[in-house]
Amino acid sequence: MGWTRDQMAAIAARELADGFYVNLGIGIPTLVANQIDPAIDVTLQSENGMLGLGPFPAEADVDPDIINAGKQTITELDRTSYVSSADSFGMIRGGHIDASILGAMEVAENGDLANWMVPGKMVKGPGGAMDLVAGVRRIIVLMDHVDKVGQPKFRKACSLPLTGTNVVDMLVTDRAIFRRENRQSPFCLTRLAPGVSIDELRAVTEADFNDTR
Amino acid sequence: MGWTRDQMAAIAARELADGFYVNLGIGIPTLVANQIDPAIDVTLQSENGMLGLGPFPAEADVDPDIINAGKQTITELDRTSYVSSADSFGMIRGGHIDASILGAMEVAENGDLANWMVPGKMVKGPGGAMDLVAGVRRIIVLMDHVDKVGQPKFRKACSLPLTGTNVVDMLVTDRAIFRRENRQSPFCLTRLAPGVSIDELRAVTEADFNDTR
Amino acid sequence: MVDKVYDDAVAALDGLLFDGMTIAAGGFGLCGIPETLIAAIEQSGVRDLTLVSNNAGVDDFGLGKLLRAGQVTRMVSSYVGENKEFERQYLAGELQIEFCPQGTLAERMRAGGAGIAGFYTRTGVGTLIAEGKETKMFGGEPYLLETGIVADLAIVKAWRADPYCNLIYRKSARNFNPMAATCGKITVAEVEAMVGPGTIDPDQVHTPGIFVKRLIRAASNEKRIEKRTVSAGAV
Amino acid sequence: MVDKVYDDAVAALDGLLFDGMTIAAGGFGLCGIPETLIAAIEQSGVRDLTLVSNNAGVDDFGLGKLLRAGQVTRMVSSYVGENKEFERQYLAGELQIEFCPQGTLAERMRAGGAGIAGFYTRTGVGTLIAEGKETKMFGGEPYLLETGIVADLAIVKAWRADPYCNLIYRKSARNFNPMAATCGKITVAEVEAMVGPGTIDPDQVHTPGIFVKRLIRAASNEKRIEKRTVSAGAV
Repeated sequence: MGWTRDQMAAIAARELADGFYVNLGIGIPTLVANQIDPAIDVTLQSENGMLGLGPFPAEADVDPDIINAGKQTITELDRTSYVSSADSFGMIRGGHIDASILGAMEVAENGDLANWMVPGKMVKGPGGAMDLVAGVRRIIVLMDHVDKVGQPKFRKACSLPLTGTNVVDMLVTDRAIFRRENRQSPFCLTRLAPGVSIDELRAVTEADFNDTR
Repeated sequence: MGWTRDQMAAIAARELADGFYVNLGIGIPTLVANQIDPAIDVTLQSENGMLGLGPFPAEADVDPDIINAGKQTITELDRTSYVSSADSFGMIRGGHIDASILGAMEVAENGDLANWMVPGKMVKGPGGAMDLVAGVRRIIVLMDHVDKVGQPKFRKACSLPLTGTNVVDMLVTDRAIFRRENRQSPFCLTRLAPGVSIDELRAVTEADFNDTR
Repeated sequence: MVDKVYDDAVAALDGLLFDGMTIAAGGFGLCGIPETLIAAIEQSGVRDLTLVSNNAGVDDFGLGKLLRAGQVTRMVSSYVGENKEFERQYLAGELQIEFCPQGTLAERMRAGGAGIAGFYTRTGVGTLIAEGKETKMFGGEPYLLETGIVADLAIVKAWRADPYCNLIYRKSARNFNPMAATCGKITVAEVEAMVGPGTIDPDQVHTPGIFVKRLIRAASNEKRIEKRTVSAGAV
Repeated sequence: MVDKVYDDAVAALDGLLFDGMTIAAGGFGLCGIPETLIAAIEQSGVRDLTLVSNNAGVDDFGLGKLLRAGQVTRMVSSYVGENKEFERQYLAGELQIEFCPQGTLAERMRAGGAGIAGFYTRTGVGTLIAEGKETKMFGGEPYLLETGIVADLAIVKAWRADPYCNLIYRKSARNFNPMAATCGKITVAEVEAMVGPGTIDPDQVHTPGIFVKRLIRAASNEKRIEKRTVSAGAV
């Protein structure tokens, strides 16, 4: 029942168009890189100052000076350029990145996103997430539909501290796909995962949404 | 009687110390480049994005892509670097330039400077002058002591629109040198040009100053 | 690879020009200006332009061409001193000018491109430039609020480009071009020569291809010199 | 030429360190960090430091060394997730942390170095980051006021330097180093290798020598890798 993480990544990957510049967050979003249609040309950006990310290196080619924002060793491509962190976030904040695909702890029906801290737990910091949601043109969230104890993560309002207000454009969970036309619109259910009924979905979803399948 | 422009430039040049980064304005200040003691190392900056200005080129070496802020063709040195205008003014506004030597229409006894417009005349614009006086650590002004009709240019208050308020640290005219310890201090006469008496100087100076020769 | 390289300036500007638009241009004086694109904008006949550029060209070259053709309504510049036609139109009330200190103009273009809505600078405090602008105290000193600039179109001139539109500028022809490249809703670049993919060292790209939506080879590289000074003439 | 090249880190830091000071450091994670200078700061025993750095190193490497030695009172960072000792000190109330969104931190360091006292960004609006900060509307949207950072000392790591202290960084080791280099009242750089004057193309300097007051050859270039991922392990 429901989609695997790779399937979720593939759904998100199909949102990317030829010529897009895209920033992928840590976690499930990383899997999107493998799912991009080879027929389209997508340039991946990493907020630590790399534009044009290549795949992981062969063991012999590991270079400690080539890492992504997840601090993983990667490789460069013939299109790659490096910039400073200030210039990298100039791309992000300035609206030059077409899409960012991020993980989340909670998404609210008004588009609010929480993905950086849990009160009472050690706070690691926002990293670049707040900048991404504030600046990138389209934000696609990939997350499990419910948390570890079965509680809904798509909520009426986020209970966790926000990363950004009204920033989510599309939500892909293991059970459903929700889209909104623009940031004044409500979320619409556009697809259910195989084996998931609308009643089952509603039972594990706190957020209101329109069913426009 | 008084100093020539080259002598004024030489006086200003003696204010520069080993290792200084210096921006020279258009007009008399340009002459300072020729007067710098070869025993000290001074790097000239031009606000159009060049650090490490060389002399004018030989005819055969003229390169339209190498100009200073006065739009004159120049040459590069083995230390030269080019930056964008934003980064160039980062150096200037951020206080990284040790001194700027500028021309002026008027200087006031409180350190105000006017050197960019004359009401009623066609305004050409401030160029980089306002940024220089706002950001460079030490501002040295070179100007004639009186205007074309013999009126004082070192005034109680500037009559012309200001380039900056309380920004002049040292004033060199064809008749005298004035310095101030800091921007809370009054200007002090520290030297008269040959053949100029203190009475003659006072007669053509509207500003108050201390005589600390 | 998405092909962003167009055959000529007319093709590259197709669909981007409209009366009343704002165009940001790189260049300082006549150095590093997008000559080919300016000529095509002149030929297009687009009117009522606001030009964001440090200078206004000279009477018959650079942005001066657009002024001479009566296509410009407003300039946002730091220095316009080399242009008689500019002066005539300005005094006749045909042209508006917003003066920006040069560093403030560069920073406003950078800010617009980087999603910075406004910033505080000491530049211009206590001068005519401060009129109508907010002042705020930081560390006991007054600073002026200046706003970011986003143009409908930005045009820039580079020295080398690869097919991904990664750009390198040459020497002091860099000047305002990198910021202009970021502050356009769409940016068109002209380049002296194309190089193959992977030819440009990734550490040495000045403007990454993300900022450039369309690219042409420059048809005109006259690079007119405003003040030819040679070593015979001092310094 | 003024000789800005020092024999070692102890000599280069001589007279610059004092208890209670603020130090800005380049680097992202363990990539591009000034290993040699950090080690010398640890050895100096200077205390009560405020560190401005995107990350806090790991327990036994990078800025984690200064944390472990109890030399740090306050961090200004975007992400400190890889450091257990950090967590222990923080939970024990021995360490303060000011979180900045990563892009805001980069911009604050750039602003401090460029004489920009403050700037407005959408980043963090409506979040905990906005608490106590001014908001201002631009184009109908709220923006947060963030302030420039100037540190008493900045330390950076470069790949190549010439004797004028013109610096080139290598690949993603560039990250926060260029901004750090501008935001110190004094900046000390360490470099993997020196090259002769005139060797670096003037168009390819990342940090011009004006920003670097003292320079050393890096004694330590361990470049520890935080997450070694290889092609066997998927893209």
